[in-house]
Amino acid sequence: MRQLRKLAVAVLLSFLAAVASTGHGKASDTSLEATISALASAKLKDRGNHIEALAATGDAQVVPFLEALAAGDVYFKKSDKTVFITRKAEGGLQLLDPLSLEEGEVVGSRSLKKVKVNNKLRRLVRGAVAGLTVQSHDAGTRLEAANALYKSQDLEALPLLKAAVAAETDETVKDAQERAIAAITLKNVKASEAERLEALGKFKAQGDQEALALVSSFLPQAKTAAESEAAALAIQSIEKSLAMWDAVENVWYGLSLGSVLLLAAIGLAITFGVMGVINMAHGEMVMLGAYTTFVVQEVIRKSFPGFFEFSLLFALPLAFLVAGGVGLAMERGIIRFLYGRPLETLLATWGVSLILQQAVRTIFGPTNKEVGNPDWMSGAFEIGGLALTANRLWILVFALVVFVVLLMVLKRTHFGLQMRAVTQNRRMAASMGIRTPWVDARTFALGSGIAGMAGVALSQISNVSPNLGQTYIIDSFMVVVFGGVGNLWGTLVGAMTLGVANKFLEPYAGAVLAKILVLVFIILFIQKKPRGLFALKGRAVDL
Amino acid sequence: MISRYLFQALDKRAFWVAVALMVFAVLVPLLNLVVPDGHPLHVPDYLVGLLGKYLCYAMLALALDLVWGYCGILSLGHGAFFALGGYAMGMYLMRQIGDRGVYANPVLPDFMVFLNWEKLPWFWYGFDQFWFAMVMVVVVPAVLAFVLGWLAFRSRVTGVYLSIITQAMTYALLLAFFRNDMGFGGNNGLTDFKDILGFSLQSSGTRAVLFALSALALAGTLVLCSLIVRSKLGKVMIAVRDAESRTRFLGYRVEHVKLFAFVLSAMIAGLAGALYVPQVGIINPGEFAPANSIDVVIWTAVGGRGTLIGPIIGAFLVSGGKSYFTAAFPDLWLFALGGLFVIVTLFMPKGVIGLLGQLKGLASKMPRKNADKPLPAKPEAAE
Amino acid sequence: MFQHSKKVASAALFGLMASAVMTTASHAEETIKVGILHSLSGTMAISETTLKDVMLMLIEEQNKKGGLLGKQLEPVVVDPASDWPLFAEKARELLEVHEVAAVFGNWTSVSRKSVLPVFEELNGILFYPVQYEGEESQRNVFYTGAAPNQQAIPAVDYLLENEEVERWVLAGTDYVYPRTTNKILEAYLKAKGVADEDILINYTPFGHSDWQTIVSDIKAFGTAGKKTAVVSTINGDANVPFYKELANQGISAEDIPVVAFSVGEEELAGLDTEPLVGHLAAWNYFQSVDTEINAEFIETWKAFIGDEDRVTNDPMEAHYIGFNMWVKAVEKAGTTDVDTVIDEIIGVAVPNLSGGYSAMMPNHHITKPVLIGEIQEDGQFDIVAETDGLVAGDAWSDFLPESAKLISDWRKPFSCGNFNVETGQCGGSATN
Amino acid sequence: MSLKERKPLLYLDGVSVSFDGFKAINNLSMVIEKGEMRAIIGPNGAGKTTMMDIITGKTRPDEGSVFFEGDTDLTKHDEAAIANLGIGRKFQKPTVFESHTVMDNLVLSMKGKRGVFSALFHQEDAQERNSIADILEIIRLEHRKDALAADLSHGQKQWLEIGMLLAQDPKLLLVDEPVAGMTDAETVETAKLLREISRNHSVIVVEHDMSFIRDLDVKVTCLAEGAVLSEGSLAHVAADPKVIESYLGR
Repeated sequence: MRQLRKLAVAVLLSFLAAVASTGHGKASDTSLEATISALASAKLKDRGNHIEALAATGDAQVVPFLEALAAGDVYFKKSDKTVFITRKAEGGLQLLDPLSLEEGEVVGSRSLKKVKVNNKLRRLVRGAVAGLTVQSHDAGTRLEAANALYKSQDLEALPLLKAAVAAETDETVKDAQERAIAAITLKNVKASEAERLEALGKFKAQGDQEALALVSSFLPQAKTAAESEAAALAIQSIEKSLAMWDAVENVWYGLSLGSVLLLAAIGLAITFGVMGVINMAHGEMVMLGAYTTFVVQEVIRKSFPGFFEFSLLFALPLAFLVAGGVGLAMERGIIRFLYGRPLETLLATWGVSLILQQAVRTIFGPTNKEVGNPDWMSGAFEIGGLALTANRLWILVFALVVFVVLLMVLKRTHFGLQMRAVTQNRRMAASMGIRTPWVDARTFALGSGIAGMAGVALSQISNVSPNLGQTYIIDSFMVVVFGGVGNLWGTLVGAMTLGVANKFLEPYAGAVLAKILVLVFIILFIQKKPRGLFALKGRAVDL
Repeated sequence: MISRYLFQALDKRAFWVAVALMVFAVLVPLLNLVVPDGHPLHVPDYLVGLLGKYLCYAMLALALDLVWGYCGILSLGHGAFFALGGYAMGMYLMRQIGDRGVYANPVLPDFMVFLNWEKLPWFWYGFDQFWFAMVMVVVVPAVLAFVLGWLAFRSRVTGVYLSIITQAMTYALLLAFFRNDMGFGGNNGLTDFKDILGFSLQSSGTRAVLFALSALALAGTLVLCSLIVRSKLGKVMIAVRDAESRTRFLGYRVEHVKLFAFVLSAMIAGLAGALYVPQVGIINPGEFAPANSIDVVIWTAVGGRGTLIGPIIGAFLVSGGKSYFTAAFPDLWLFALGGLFVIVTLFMPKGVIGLLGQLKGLASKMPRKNADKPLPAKPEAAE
Repeated sequence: MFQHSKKVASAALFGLMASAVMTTASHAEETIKVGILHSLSGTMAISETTLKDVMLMLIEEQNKKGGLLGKQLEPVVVDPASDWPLFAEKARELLEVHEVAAVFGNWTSVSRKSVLPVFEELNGILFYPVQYEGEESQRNVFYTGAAPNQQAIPAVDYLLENEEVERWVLAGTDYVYPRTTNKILEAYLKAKGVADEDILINYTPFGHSDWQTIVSDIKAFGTAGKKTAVVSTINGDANVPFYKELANQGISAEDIPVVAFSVGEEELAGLDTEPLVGHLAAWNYFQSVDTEINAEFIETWKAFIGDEDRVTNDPMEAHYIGFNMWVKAVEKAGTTDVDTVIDEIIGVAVPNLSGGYSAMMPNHHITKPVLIGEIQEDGQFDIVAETDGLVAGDAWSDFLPESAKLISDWRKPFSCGNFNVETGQCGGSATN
Repeated sequence: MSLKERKPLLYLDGVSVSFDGFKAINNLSMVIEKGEMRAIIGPNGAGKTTMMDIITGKTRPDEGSVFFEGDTDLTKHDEAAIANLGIGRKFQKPTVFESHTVMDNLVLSMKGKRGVFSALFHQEDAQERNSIADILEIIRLEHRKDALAADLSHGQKQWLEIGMLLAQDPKLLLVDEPVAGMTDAETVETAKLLREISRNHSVIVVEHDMSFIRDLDVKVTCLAEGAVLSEGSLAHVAADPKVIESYLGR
């Protein structure tokens, strides 16, 4: 991951360098250099002025320097206070000239001091870079610049933007630029009424949280009655659409929470639901999956950094094998002696869970481990007023895929048939030549393996620590029992119901009370339907 | 006279253990207070506190055994009753502090003062009276057990479903008591107690008395449970455990029997909690943690469920083991504890008590009628 | 049958008693014992195990220097297993059975509350190394972590001045530390003229893992046109999913900075910090502090633990300071006698790792610099602000009405942890 | 005068019940008089056990009512209440309390108050001891009265269960396949026992064993597909072409 990042930075830098050298001459090099070294030796508080000075030159040559500054890659030598852009290299840091980007020597990091920036300076840099790159050759850079200006609403950038929008050919970029212009227009006291009304209309149509913020902060500054009226109308309309999206958002959050619950519970639906083993070590199987992901990522980071994006794909089968293997060992070593005594399995598996937790603690240490999100698992995109985060979406998809595959395995494969036969009538199945012990072992391994795969997914949103399993075990049992033991569909519906119920309660009751209410709901629900949502009927299902 | 009557009505083992506990109740405080420090027979304060704690655990295990071992109700939420009893006692002890709190507020406990509570919440009223607190110690758990049991047993929720809803109950209470808005001190719980009925909790004497009370309470509970188990009701309970619907067809109200056992057990657990709190000096929501309730199940299973002294032995062995191992092998003790549970379930399905039976059977080469027979199928598990 | 099992039961009991008695009898006089009371299993092991290790390192280093008063120090490690009553039991065991001269331990407030009566009764010494909510000053306890005025208030000041924040989200886990801290901050912010509607307070349960709703609320709150920041008192485990959700919903530090009081280098080690760059933390120490003494400490630590990637953090520094203070006080007193040490340690100053000296104040809190750091890509903090001088820990907050009346001074003959300046009396519990 | 007013011991009136669309009992009506012993036969799935479940309250019918002693509608009561009204049941698979002794099994079954507290403070009296001794004699288990029920043979368990029914002293006994798994000699003995019992109690016996039914020599009802197919003496029923078809046709 780190290497990849470095690579990206390097590519970006060289690209920007190319942009810079073609864009402008190198006339004012000396004054630029002076400003840069003044910036480096200034106090944190005063650095802002120097950044503004750099931006005011309008010289795109400073862009790579500013970018590096924001990224924390600018250092100066302790000895002579000369300023460099740096990048990591063998044996220390590779020095680069801040303007020409010529490579210099590699020095140890102790002889350098970092030119620190804070959020405020980073914001400044972002605005400055945006102003300088609003007419860049690269559409992506222009888009970024326009978005940055939309956020910073820098009045001085208005003429630049207007020039840019006239020359713009790319529709997306043009849109963003117009949006930025509209935002700045609302701030601009010199703008005409017509311009402002147009901007208000634009935000009314945009209808999101940011638009609401812009319009409501504009309202007190409205100069004419028409403006205030338009603003008030826009606020009303935006609030209405936001309320609608709010409900949609709650459903989405609920489904997303439900998918997490489903993933956590689905392995248990096999080991507990189908086999009747009260598997208190289920959470630890999830944990093993998460740690497998960690190990896979470590190996990839160390040896094959290019494959990081695929780390989860490698981790999935491995997690299945690791957790499944441990499950198999558990079944063969312990659980098979306890069939027909489900409450005893509770004790034994609780013991196993303690051992597994401590084993992981001994091997990996007690602290959280870093499991990175590949790029395709990061970030968010918007559908209307709904922001979908990539990791949640993938987890939902993954949970459903696991569910469907598992259902297929149970319904369509020979193994599934044997499994169902054994759970329904062990003796009959045995007399028909099914090796029931082997089926038990494989079933348990399957359930454990699936829990392991769930661990891979959960590692993307939560802590990877020895306590990981404990976080999910109770919720998992609630889901399986609520849905109805022995019924996969029940687990699906149960998980989703609990997820959505929780998320609809949360805004009103708060997170803690919402969870309590859901638990109370489960307790009362079990009174009504003592066998869960999807109770199996008939004589053979007594667990 | 009475003892002879009891001797007949009780399980003999239970009788002797109860007698031993009573001796214990006198002996340990004596060895602690009278025998001088340094004497080989001196029992240090540390050990008095530790054993007192175990006695409360043993009571809790006994309470669980009454419902699990004899009535087939595996409660994974017994810690909740224990904690509620503890909170009732804690609230009394809190009110006892009076104006000796750091903010010297005569009514409000410290944690309410610095979080700007204006006045005492209504449910804290009355807890300045010892008798009221003592009534609440058993009434609150009993009411909770009654409501939950009445709902669950009437709807015939059994087996794992029942276990899971008891777990849900204690988990919900855990979350609720964590909330500061509940007015029970949130995560920190109730602590910093000064004295009970005017006796300082920090004096050896008070602690010795608390120890003696715990031992007597355990002995009393043991006698009570033994009387119940040996009565016809006890037989009905076992009948319910082994064949619930058959019992129903005999005309017994299974839900009433279960409810009785459950409520009584909750009351015993509450009492155990109330004795526990002044001895450890703190009650906090951690006691509601589902893992704690599972611990209780484990004590009972290790000692041998369905016997009255099994849970007592189990509670002492497992918590004693925990005390020892956490000091002797701080990095490895979970392996030992986890291994113990696996071994007990695999090789000692009837717990330590059962193992003793098996050993005895082997030693005399004359198996008792049931000693080497496989355990009767466990119908309660099959529901 | 019944006799048999009874015999075993009583044998087990006697075994237990015997083992305890034997350990009591076997203590030798050649060493000075130091108790280490940190959870090595259970939920808190994640934070506390490191502190056990750092204590072992400090003791080893001290022994290399010839020990203390000519004797070697002997660490006694126990595992209270994140179980609060067990903390009390173990504290009693350390003091009564092992007769340790001082105990270094605890992380959570509840565990400290649980052991307090034990230390009071058996007259022991406890060094508590973690930032906490204050509202306590006990004769037997030395608080080497930050009180709210050594962490929360400077952090808020920084945001007010440097980020010009006008709207505040106070997000915390629902327990005493966040509740108290947020009460204090709320009062402080209002005193600074922040309006009610510009403060959003939110509490979540322990280990909360689904942050979607709350993060989206924060986002909505933050797009009201005023600069917004989040002050996070979210507890350990819940932080990772919280930051992950922040990153995924695209809230960058430049838009809505989050300043946290319980996120340090150890916690960041479990996170991909790239999207978190710029979020803040307030501590009294960062690993990135650029001093010789810190470089040396880090080097020793890495060598001791045998792992180049292990980080250092604020509670470790607190133990470093606390341990050295105790050593110095013992040397000054010439004895490990508890009462003498308690008297001698007040005013003792030892070097801290950020280049200055920390002193033990009469209220049993210490003086420390307050540092504000921004998270960097490498999981370290860039220190962006530092208080001008040292800040003395304030046991009783000035921003809570009842607490403002109290002061603490353990010097003789005053010896009071909660002196009420209005009534002129020393309040209840903390007196001895 | 309607049947209900005539107060027969048991009157099933148009009872139907279905499981997942399968009609287990289909508009079944039947009358048992006081003191009557009735044998119920029928092919597998005819609804015999379901009928017993309905009478004893284990299953609730979808339609119809069951009147006991005239005006008590059993469908409104649960198992325990019905048992206390005086209906005892012996299951197909012998169900005794395995971890209790034979003696305790009978003590538990003895007629008397069933409340929790009356059980708690129950004291065994001479009368109870005598009745139990009598029953032990009837079911021939005196020598094993202190044995655990789990240790009994299959036949002994069947008998113990009958003994438990006797101890309950119900007005109506429902006996489901009492001789399944018994030796011929035991079967004969059981028939004798049941006839003896029927002198003081009303009995409904479900059985497959035709020779046993013949030994009982009572009115026979043949069920098929949840309804009464034929009723009368064994000879009459056995000769009924519908019955023959129903048995052979399956």
